[in-house]
Amino acid sequence: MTVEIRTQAIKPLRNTFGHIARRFGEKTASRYQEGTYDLQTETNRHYKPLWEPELDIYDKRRTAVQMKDWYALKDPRQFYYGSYTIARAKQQDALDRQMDFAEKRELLRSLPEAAQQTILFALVPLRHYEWGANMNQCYAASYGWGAAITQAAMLGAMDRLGNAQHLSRIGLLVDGNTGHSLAQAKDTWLTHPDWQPIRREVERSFVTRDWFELLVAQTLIADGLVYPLFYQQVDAWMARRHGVGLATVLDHMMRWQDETAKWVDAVIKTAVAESPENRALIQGWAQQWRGAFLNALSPLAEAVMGADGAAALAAVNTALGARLAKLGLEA
Amino acid sequence: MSVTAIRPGYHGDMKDTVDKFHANQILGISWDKHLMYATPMCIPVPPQMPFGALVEQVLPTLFGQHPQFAQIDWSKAEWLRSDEPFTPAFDKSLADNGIGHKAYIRFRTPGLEGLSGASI
Amino acid sequence: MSHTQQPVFIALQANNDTLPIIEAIQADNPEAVVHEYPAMVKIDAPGYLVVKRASVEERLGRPFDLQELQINLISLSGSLDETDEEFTLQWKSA
Amino acid sequence: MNAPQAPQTLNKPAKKLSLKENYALLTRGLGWEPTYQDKDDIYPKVKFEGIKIHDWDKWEDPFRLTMDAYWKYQGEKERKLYAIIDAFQQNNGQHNVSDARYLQALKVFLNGVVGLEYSAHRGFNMIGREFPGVGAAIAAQMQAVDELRHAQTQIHALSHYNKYFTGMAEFPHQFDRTWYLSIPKSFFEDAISAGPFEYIIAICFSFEYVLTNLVFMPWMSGAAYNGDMSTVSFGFSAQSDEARHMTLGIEVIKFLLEQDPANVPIVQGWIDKWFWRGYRLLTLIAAMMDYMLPKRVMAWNEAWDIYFEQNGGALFADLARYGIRMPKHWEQTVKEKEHASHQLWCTFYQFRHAAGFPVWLPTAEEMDWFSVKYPTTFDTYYRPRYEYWRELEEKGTPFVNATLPQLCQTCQWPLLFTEADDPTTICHREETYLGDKFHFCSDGCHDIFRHEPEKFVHAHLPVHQIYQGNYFNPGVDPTAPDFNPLVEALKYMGINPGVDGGDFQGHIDAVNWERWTNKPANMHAPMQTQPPAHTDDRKTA
Repeated sequence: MTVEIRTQAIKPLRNTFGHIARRFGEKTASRYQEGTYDLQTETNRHYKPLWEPELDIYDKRRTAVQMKDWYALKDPRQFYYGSYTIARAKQQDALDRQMDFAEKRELLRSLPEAAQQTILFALVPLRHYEWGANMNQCYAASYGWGAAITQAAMLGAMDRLGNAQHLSRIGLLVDGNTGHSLAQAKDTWLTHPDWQPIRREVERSFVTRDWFELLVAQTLIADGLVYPLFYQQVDAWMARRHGVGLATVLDHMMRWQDETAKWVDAVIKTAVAESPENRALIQGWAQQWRGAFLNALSPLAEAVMGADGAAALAAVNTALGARLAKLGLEA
Repeated sequence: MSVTAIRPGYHGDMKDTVDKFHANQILGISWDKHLMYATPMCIPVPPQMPFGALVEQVLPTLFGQHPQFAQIDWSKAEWLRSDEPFTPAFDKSLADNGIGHKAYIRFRTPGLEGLSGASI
Repeated sequence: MSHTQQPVFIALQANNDTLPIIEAIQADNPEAVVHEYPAMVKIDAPGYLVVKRASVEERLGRPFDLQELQINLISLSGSLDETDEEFTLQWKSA
Repeated sequence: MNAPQAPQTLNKPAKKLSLKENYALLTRGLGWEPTYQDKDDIYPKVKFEGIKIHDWDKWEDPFRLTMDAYWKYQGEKERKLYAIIDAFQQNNGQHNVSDARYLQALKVFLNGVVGLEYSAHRGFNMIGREFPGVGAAIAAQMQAVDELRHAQTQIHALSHYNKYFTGMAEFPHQFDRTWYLSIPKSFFEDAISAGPFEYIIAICFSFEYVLTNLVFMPWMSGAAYNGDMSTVSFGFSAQSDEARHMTLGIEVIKFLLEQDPANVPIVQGWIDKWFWRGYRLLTLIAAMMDYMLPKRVMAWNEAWDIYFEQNGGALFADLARYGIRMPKHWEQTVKEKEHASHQLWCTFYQFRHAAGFPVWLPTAEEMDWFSVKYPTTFDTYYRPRYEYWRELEEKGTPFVNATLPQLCQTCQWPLLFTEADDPTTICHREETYLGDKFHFCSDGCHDIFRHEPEKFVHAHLPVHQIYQGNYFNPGVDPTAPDFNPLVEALKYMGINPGVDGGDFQGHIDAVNWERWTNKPANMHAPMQTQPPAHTDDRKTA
């Protein structure tokens, strides 16, 4: 085709969009950059929200944190919808194979009853915790400012739904697809005394109005304690007693958390470094929620791991402290 | 009917009140059956401008390119204000002619109904 | 099943993957009319249209999950019901 | 450990779950009735609109997607789509489209639609959080990320065009500021500033179910016909998500209507409002289909007949059992379908110097096509106007309207539509509220204002903003002697005066197109840039 031959030599007039070039220079930009930066409308708003007339539809005042440029809160994974979805499809494919293997070999159903009871008591109720996390990330994605942070928060919200459904599948692996495990786990979540403190904190997060505080509470503090406690400490505790059958299906959760923590840490670190005011705010939130979740998890750790519970939780808390210190917060 | 909002007292800002137009008011204006001008126009005008000045000085800048414009006999033109017929006093101001901020006037020119029988 | 004669439709991308699906739809819905547009095939039917997993599999020669329709679906009209066996569009009578 | 006893089902063979059972187990029951906080504090926005929901579990998601299936199928769609976009870019597919006029439609799409998709994303995030029912919230969340997908795939598909042609480089800036883009912007901000139920009726039902087929089916098929495999790929791929959304739209409406009879009049009011809002917005698509696709698949009036009158008619016949009727003023749309695209193109033509893309008069070949497609209107009302304008162009005195238009307070279009039964008289409606006058393009827009004047007074009308002196860039001194408010307003809108808009003849895109492809910029006309210096871009009939 003559056209194609001719066009090989044609130099483009510009390499990217104007707003991208102003940020990163007049050069070819990545799909993450073109698909993310300056995507949220900034000005010339038309109507006052019927649901919050005191503020604008998008409004920086929905958090006390202040940023000169909210797009500084970028995602180090550079997830836009396409790269995110393709990555998750691939991971899900691998996970499906693990789950399939676990089902065929009855890895969970062949565990002793006590081990199964631990799974149903300690892990399956966390599907409700994940649903709560979904709601909270969705909140940040709704009321946050700028496509960089809200995009990552929303893709994360979908991850939380996926995690909730994965935990549900673990329950179904145990109960042979009857769904009894899910009913039991919900009852545990709603009524078991050792689970009530954490449910209380999750419900408190639902009425937290500052979306950045909520991100700190959920993704940095709560997840920073819950994930290593259950998917490392409990997982290891179970492996010592009953072998690694459970680990084959639980491994996914901690991998997910390790990946997501890269985003969380980048966001928090950047916001903390922006100003002493931001640092003080985030420090206050981190401290307050950390105390609350530690207290809430304490009876649960003990209920699951008995005498080992307190040490496990302490180890998790120490690790969180080290992580906070790296982000510019108090350990 | 009125709006249903989360709390009583919901009200948007009045974005286009006259105080925001630097001593001008704005006026919507349309020449019926002359769809070469596919939309009515909106212009800022001082409220004290005599109606005659609007016709003689402003309208030529809006519609002067139309070949029928020069043929208009203004004494026969018919005027509508808020889509109701009215008779303007050319020597009086827009304000005194009841043409306030964000008024909308139309004029018709009997015998001059656009070009090609197609209201161009 | 009672349904009205109000039109329903399904539109699929015109490509190699959708050929067996379109054939299956034609076989299972004798009243359906196939319209070809650039890059798109739109199939109209009076009141009711079904895509059957078994019919697609017969033509495809491999297992087919009806959720795979998502990949090449462009649009549809009508009230949808999806089971493991059938993907049904219809307008229900009052 | 004091956990309750496990049920005695262990080690019976695992049951095979059907699609419905699997979805139900993995989705239902994730939420719970809170006891530590008041439910109204957790979900503060679901009551004020007056919609009564008694049982959220009655919500049905017919596609029953769990996240694993969602990732699987969406991941597959994304892989296919980006493979096509990559191939398109490697082959410089931008030079294989029908002609350089087609590119102008892409500008409207990028500048006007990407912002809509992103707003839709944010709106669905909100209802994904605010709906207390898990099934409904998940459906909204999946739609939320789908809408993000649409914004991004559109940017990525059109990114390559931006490298070669003008008027696409500032799309977020233009969406916030350009006068004709306040139409899509205000549409979506109207929806997103409403309560969650109105939002979902507005977008899922009125817009997506009733109207988006018009955008994505005939228009995208047209893109394919014009050789744009990049756009058609994102278009069809997006519409397959829309198919899910539309299905959701139907389920939403049935759910609301079945939950409580008191919901019916509220929902009908929203259908009336949002049908009209969406219909007015689609005038843009009408003009793009009829005027900006050099090779055409169908005319706007045919598309309206198929996708609204027939399909919409079937839908409303189905909803009649709930006491829902066709949207108010729908009859007027049937009359207007013979005019709307032409009236908007005339408007763009007269304001072409203030547009972000060049405008042209239809060629003789195209006017003949319009005569066939619009037998009752085109030759009577529009052909003579184009022919007169053509005459003025040939005389060297082309027509330009240098004054700003009167805008509709609701839809924000200039008052460009005529009375439904008199295509020679511009339709104008007026309302006085709190001492100020407000103007409308139609009874539909007038009705919408009268229901919510408290909301619509806040509309940001670009023409009024220019006259208030608010439209110039930072650093520009409006008191300087050489300050030209209209030129500065164009710059503020992200339009490069004298470059982006104006006449297609001689436009930089047309010139570059011919230089690069050796094909005419207008496929129905000779080359603009080749000797002899005969610049008549018409094909002689």
